[in-house]
Formats: sequence, structure tokens, C-alpha cells
Amino acid sequence: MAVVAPTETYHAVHDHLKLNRAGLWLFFFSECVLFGLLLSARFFLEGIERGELDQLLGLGITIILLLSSVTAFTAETAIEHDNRKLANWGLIATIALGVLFTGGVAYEWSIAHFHRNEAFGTLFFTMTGIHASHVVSGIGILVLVWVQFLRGRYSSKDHWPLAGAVMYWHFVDVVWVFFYPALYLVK
Amino acid sequence: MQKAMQTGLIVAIILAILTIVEYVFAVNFDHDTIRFIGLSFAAFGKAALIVYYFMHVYRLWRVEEAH
Amino acid sequence: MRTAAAAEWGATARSFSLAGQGAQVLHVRHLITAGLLWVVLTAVGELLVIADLYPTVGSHEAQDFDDIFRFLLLLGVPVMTFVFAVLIYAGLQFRIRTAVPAEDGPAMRGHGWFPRAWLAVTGCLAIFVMIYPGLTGLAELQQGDRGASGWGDQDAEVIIKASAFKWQWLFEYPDGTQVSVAAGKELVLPNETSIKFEINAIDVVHSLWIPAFRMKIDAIPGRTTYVTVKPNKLGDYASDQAYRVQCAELCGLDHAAMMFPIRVVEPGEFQSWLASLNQGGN
Amino acid sequence: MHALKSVAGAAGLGMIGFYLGLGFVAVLRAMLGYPDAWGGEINIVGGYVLGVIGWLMGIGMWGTWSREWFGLKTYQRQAPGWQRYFTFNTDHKVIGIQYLVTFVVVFLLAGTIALGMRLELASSGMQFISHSQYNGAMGLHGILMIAVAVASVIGGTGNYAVPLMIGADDMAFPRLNALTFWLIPPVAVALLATPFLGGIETGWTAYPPLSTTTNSSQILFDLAIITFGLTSILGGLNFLITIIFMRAPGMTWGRLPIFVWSMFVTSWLALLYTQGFAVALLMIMLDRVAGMAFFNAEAGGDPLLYQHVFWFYSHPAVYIMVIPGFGIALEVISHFSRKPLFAYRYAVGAFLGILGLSGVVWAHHMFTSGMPNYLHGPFLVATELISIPTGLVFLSALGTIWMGKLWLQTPMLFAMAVIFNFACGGVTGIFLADVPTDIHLHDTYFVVAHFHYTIVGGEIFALFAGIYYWFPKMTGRMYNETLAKLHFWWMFIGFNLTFFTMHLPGVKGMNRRVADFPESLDNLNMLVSISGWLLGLSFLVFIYNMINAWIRGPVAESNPWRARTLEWQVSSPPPHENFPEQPVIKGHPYDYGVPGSVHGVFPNAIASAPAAGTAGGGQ
Repeated sequence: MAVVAPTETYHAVHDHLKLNRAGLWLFFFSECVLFGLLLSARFFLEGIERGELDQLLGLGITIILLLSSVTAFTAETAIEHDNRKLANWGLIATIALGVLFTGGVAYEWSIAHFHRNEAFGTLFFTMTGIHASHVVSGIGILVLVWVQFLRGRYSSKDHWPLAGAVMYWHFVDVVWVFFYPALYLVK
Repeated sequence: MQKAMQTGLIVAIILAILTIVEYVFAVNFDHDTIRFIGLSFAAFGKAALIVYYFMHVYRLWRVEEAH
Repeated sequence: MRTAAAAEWGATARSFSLAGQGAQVLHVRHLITAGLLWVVLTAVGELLVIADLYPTVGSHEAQDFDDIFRFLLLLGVPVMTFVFAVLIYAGLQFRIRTAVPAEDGPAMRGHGWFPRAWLAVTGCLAIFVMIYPGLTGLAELQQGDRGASGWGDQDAEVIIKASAFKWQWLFEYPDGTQVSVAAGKELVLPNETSIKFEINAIDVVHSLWIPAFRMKIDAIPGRTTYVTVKPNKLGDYASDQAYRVQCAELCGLDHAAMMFPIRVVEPGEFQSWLASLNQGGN
Repeated sequence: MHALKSVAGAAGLGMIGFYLGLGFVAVLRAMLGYPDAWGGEINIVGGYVLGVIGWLMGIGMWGTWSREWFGLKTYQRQAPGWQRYFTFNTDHKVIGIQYLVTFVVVFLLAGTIALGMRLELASSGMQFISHSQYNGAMGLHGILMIAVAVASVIGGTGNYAVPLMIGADDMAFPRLNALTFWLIPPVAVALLATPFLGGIETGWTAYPPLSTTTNSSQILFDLAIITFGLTSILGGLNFLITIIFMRAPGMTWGRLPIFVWSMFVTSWLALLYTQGFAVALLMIMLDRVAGMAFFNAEAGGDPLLYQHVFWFYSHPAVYIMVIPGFGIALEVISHFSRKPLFAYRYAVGAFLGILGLSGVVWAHHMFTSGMPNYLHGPFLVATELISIPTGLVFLSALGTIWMGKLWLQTPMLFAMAVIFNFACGGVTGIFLADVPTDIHLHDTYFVVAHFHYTIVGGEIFALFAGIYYWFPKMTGRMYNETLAKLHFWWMFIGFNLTFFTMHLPGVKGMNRRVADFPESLDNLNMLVSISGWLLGLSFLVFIYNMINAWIRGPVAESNPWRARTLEWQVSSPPPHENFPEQPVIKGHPYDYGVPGSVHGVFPNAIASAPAAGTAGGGQ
């Protein structure tokens, strides 16, 4: 079996960055429908009723996720200006805050006052669970990117994987921007 | 670098303030419909800030050099 | 062009113009002939309107359904035959008989008034059908609506509670008499009386459908739906299989067998039947 | 044997992954103290997920793509000749043919199941199979055919033709494209395994609470369809980026071939709505494996939630199926009528109008579901409105053939049949959109006849139009025209006999999804069954013709249909990079009869050839 490099053709001139970025946005559109449907299901089944939740914990993990977005932004801005040191710390902080957020959600689950076989419990566990699974996959992607980064890849000229991972991270944050009030604050 | 970071941090501070305001408003306010509308506005505002300043949505239609 | 065959084609193709007087006449003649074909096809198709395609008309609602169905057929058949006529006529008249096409057709691009007129006609037709019989029929079905889910008047003379479960029906009359496979074995209804079924499901989603009455509503766990019918004809399952309660929503293994016979009788007979069933110890 | 090694290796890795996942979950469950560590449906979920990953890695995704994630060098295994169809090949032409062949096979399989069902339904009473077997067969027929309808035209002809028609060398994300195809075999395996777990009992719609309480085949169904949804979403994403960014210079939106337009609109539908099916089935899965209460009315859930979410996808899904069908039909009709596509802008507007309206009509599937009464009116109005853009497609098709030079080759016959059949399917749709008639007709054979008219008549006929139309391009060989015409007339007559007749038992009172029915409907059902078998046997001609032509058909010219679009301006089959050089678009693709018009040119083509460098010159 012959092993060959992919052939270069005239379309090598295509701006792949543009394609990748637009593709990632389309993926986000699709995900928006997923999360939008979960939100709709939440209001369809329960109206604005909600179970008993630890408000301070909710606020805490929300702020952690927001902070992680700031550190992710820092990492991207830093690599755009070839500041590798800051980018490194930005990535590490983002991953750490992501893990902390996941831990917060897990703790929230363990102390929940409702069970998953009642309507609010079903919605709460499903929505936070699917969101957390996105956080975890985001952490996974960031770790892969970080390893590449440590090997000396990425520069201001070429850092799409890092930028894409950070965009994904921000998207997960946007989802939580809607989920947090819908689960904790509406009533 | 510094300018970009500055913009980002200002946005982050606005987001943090909005989150706190959201929380205080929701915990202390007792009219269901108005609270729902207020929270929705805050959420859409925050989402718009993140999408524009953190996710750089404008790069989709702005021609720029590859990186 | 990159290939010999394609190049040859480029050399033999000739353009065709509609500008000539002859072409115009030809066009009008085509329109008239195809129009005649449309008329003939429509005449044949409209036979469907007078055909008896329906199960027995057992209720006033069934009469309404048949009328509306016929009306929609009346409107729908010409639309369908228009497409058929153009396709058949074009297929017969405009086809080329050479092995490969020797010339192009006229470059009609469909700008101008024709697409707009088409849009106007189809739009009017759609909006017409939407209003009558759609919205008007819907308003009739939902008169007296008080926020519940179902069809027909909520103030009926007889209210029967229907429970659906895998794969049986259980009906309960106002006096508490129950009929099911075990007791009564048939659902007896009084003629010319408005009867409201209040329906719920025990396990999964079922659907209460009576073909002779043309009425259907799902039975859903956790909700009560209703449907009101007013029979207008005596009949029973033994002589007419449209007189049956049929589950119309897939509910598992014996879904196909989930039906229950109906008998429509005169109101007086209905009362005595109910009394006899009660005496029977049910 | 590269092909055997590739597929067998992938299957082996998939199996290993499956058992690893099964065991992993079992160990986890044992550690958490569940009594039956091996018996849960969650074990199947774990096994399926790892199995799919193993399969993908084995088929070649590891070397071609995943190594990159870990900073390793990627490589691509190039298998020669036909064997490349069994590898993780990123060429859109290979993937298109992979899709087409796979789904033609699935189509024939699901059709065979339908013939079995018609055998049972030929007369009332139970003859050959049990209620349980019938339900399983019906569910399998339904979901396999839905998969065929969603993926065959989009993944098959779309993948093959779209990059060629817009002058691109490949899709925007070739590896993603290969991934979407290679996710299909696990889907097929999972669906075909359902009979071993008791069979799909719920039909393809999987309404709860039946689906949350039925046998474990439901979990395989959910997993398979969520995976299938993923391929649909990623495929749609790929098409959108390709069409938006990779059009050849001069290929403006106004010059885009209509089939590409239809794929563009369809891709938006697939991208946005497919999540609905995934969410609906995910909820069922959570109810089943995690003991949640989405659809448990006693615990505050609501079965209607499922129906809303499900139809939020599944109504747009019929446009996902039918719009590419319209695209192929209009494309073929223009080329074989030797005329510009009539009212091109209106046809595009029609597609966009359907795209806009498709998201607000779903509840017309729920007119008898017991949803709140105030919802009926708005959904009735929206549903009726969608017939207006659909009417514009007819305008375009009929206007194009009128006064044309109709070259009635097989693709054209199939394309005209699409318009013929959809006229019937569209008109019967009015009866189902109007609430007063729908109350009786809902869930009867009238509905079955209606959607077979739209999906089979509208899309599968278009799929065959597409197969015959692009067959010489794909294989470089020509099929037998006589046999193809025989197939067409046989299938067309069989189809119309079967499904036109099928309306009648529906109105007369035969509900759908039943293995048995009242004896008074015997005659009609016997007629439907005989016609159905007639229809089924017509595909034997097709199979023979295709296999025979592919192996020893006469060599096809590069442009046997004298068509103007770009894919016909290169050799049959096209070279790996599609075009020897970047084509430049100078005019509309359908300008037949316009003197001096050209669609595309190859700027650097050898000047000595006649009509040098023009692609699709119409003169």
C-alpha cells in the first residue's frame, strides 16, 4: 500500500483559515439549536418553576466560567502577538478553571435536593450534564492544543487550532450565559 | 497587544457586573414576567458581548491576512 | 471545449427564435391543444368527486368531512391535471425524434408577467383553501372551546369516559356503567344525540378513531382530551366495519387488534340497553 | 487485498472497541454497586460509542486525520482501483459513489422488507408473520428508508456533483467528508441488529412512552439515529462551506446551477434541524438508561414534548429529502429540454421560501395529538402557505419543458415523473394540512400514500434520474438505454398503481402500522399488494443494467448529454483533481438557445481546438 502525501492542487490557494472559521461557526449554529431545544423543553415542561438550588454555588461556577473565558481570551491575544509566556499561562489557567467548573457542577449534582426522576431534576441534570460534557470536551481540546503549544508550535502567523479551541470555549460560555438564569434565576 | 488586552478586560468587567446585577436582580425582585424579561435581556446582551469581542464574529466578513 | 464530441456539438447547434410569426401561431395552437387535454383530463378526474370513496356516513361530523373532502377534490383535481396535461402534451408533442438533439429550444427565461401571474393564482388558491374549508372548518370544530384539547362542543348530552391501555378500551357511561371486552363487549350509542368522549391513556399514547364518525383524537397519559360526535344513522359493527373504535396511534404489539365494536341505536333503546346491562350485575 | 484488510481491520477494531466499552461500563457499574453490572442498556451505549471510535480509527481516520491532533505526521493510504472505495478516501467523487452504492443497497433491502409486509397485508387476518414481526419489519423499513431518503441524494449525487458543478477541486473539508460516510456502516449495523433485541416496536417515529418502555432495540435505534444525525449535520456544514467559499471565479449566486442551490438550502435545513431528532432521541435514551422523566406524565414529564421536538426536525426532514429531488429534476429537465431553466430566480426563491417556512409548520403532524387548541390555526396557516413556494417549482419545471426540444432519455423521463408524482403528492397534502379533513385521514393509509408520493415519487425518482444522468460521468461507461427505459416505465406504472390505490383504503378506514385490518378492505389491499410487488420487481432490471454497464458497458463520452454545466466539460470519470486548471465562469449554466453564450471557460486551454477553451458553449 503506497503512502503518499495529499496532492497539492490549484485550490491550495484557498484561504483555509476562512473555511475553518466559517465551518466552526456553522457548527455553533447547529449546537445553538441543540441547546435552544433543551431550553425550550425546560420552559415547556416546568414553566419557570424550579427546584431548590444553592444560589451562591451557581453564582460561583458562573464567575469561574466567565474568568476562564477571560484567560482563554488572554491566551489567544497573547499568541497573536507572539507572547508565548502569557499564552502558556492563559492556557493553563483556562484548563484549570475549566476543571474547577466541572468540579463545581459535580458537587452541585451530589448535593442536589431533587431527584432525576422528577421533571425539574430531569431538566437540570440533562442541561447541566450536556453543557458539562461540552466543557469536558473543551478541556480535552485545550489540552491537545496546549501540548502542541509546548512543543513549540503556533505563532502569530499560524495558530488556528488554538484560536478554534478558544472560540469553542467561548461558545460553551455563551451557552452557560443562557442556562444559568434559566436554571437558577427565573424563579 | 496592550490595546487588545485592555478591550478584553473592559468587556470582561462589564460581563462580571452584568452577572452580579443579574443575580441581585433575580434574587430580590418578585415579579415573574418582568424578571424573566430582564434576565433574557441581560443574557442576550452578555452573549452579544462574548460573540463580538471574545469570539471575534466580525472576522467572518472582514478580510484579513492569514494567521 | 475540451473534447471532440463536445466541439462537434458546438458546431451543429443552432439557435431558435420565437420572434417569427410562425412560431407565435404555433405557440397559440399548442396552448389550445394542451388546454383541451387539460379539460378532458379534468373531466375524467372530477369523476372522483362523485365517486363513493368513503365509509358509511354515521354522524353529522362525517357528513361535514365528506363535503369538505369532495370540495377539496373538486379544487385539487384541476391543479393535478394541469400538471399532467402539460407533461403529457409536452412529452408527446415537443420530443425530438433524432438520436441526439440537433437544435436548442427557444430561450424563454420566464421573466415578466407570467411567473407573477402564476404566483398570484397559486397564492390565491392556497389562501382560499386555508380560509375555507381550513380555518372555517377549524372554527366549527372548536366552537365552545374552553381551553381543553379536543374537537366539538364541550356541552354534550351524554359524556362517556374512555380509557385506553395496551391493547384494550374501557368506556364508562355517566351512570357508572362500564363496557369493555369483559363486560358488554360493545359500545352502544344513542342516535341523534351529542356524545362527548373524554379520553385518557393509562400507559402509552393511543388514539380514539371511529371511521364511521370521521373523528379522531389521541389518548395521552397525563392529559384528558375530548371529542364530541352526533351520530345520525343506526348501524353496528357486525354489518358495517366502519362502526368501530380503532386505536390509530402505534401502541406496540397488538396495536392492530386494538379495536372495539360500536352499535348506534335509537335513544329509547339505548336507555333500556343501559338498564339491562346494569341489571346484569356490571 | 487492501480493501479486505482495511474493512476487516476496522471491523476488528470496532468489535474490540465494542467489548471494551461494554466491559468498561460493567466495571464502572460494579464499582458503583449496581446489582446487574452487565445487563444494563448503558452497557450497550458504552460499547457502541467505543465500537464506533474503534471502527473509525481502523478504517483509516487515525492515519489520515487523528494523528494530527497529537502533533504526529499524517499519511493517506492509497488503494488502487475499485479497492479505494473501501478505504478512508477523501476524494469527494469516491465518497459520492460510496454513498450511492451503500444507499442503493439499503434501499433494495428496505424495499424487500416492504414486499414482505405487503405479502402479509394482501388479505386480512394473519398469514405469514406475527404482530411482533410485522411491527419490527415496519419500523426497520421506515427508518432504513428515511436514512436512504436523507442521505442518498445529498451524500451520493450531492457529494459527487456539487464540487464539480461549482468548479472546485474537492469539498471544503475532505476528511470530514470521509468521516460522514464512514459513520454510516455502524449506523447500518446497529439498525440491522435491532431484530435480535426484539425489533423496533415503535415505528421510525418512536413516540414515548411506548419507546421508553419497549424492548432494548430502542437503544440501538437511538444510538444509530443520533450518529446518523451527526453525519447529516457535518455533511450539511461541509456543503455550505464548499458552496459559499469554493465556487470558481465568476460563479455568482445568480449563475449557480439549480441543483447546487437545492443542496445549499438542504444543507441549511440539515445543519439546523437535525439536532431536533438527536435531542428527541437523547431524551428517550436518558429516560431509559438514566431513569429520567421527560415523558413520564406522573413525574411531571409530558409525552407531547417529544412530538414537538421530534417533528421540529422531522417535518423539515421531508424538505431535506425532497428539495434535492427538485434540484435534480429541474437540472435534468433544463438540459434535456434544451432550454434555459424557466423562472430560475423564482425557483431559487421557492427553495429559500421553503427553507424559511419549514421551521414553523411542524405541528401539522400533531393535529390530532391533543395539543392545545390554539396551536391548530397558526400551523394550518403556515402549512398552507408552504404550498405557494412549492408551486413555483412546478412553474419552473413546466415552463422549461414547454416548447422545448425534449430529449426523452431515461434521466429526463425520471425527472418528468418527479413532477408528475409530486403533483399528486402535493394535492393530497392539502387534505392533510386542512384540519377538518386531517382529523379523519391522520394516521391512515391516506397518509402513507401521500408521503410515498412525495418522498418516493419526488425524491427516489429524482435519485434514479440522478443515477442515470451522472452514471456515465461516474463510471466512464454507458448503461443500456432500452433496459433503462424499461425500468422507468415498469417502476412508474408500478409506483402509481400501488400508491394511488393506497389512498382508498385510507379514506375507507384503514389505519396505518397495522398487521391486520377489517375484511371489508380485502380487495383494495390485494390490489395494492400486487401492484407493490410489480413495483418491487422493476428494480431487478435496474440492478442488472447497472452492474452489467459498470463492468462491460460501452465507454461513455465525456459529455453524452450535450449539457453545459462544468462536470460535463471534463473527462468521464473526471481526474482526481477534477479540473486540469481552474475554470472561469462567464455566463449562466442554462443559456440554451442563446447565441454565443458560454457557461465556463478554461483560460489556458489549447487554442487550436475548435471552440477553444469554452466549457458548455451553447452558441
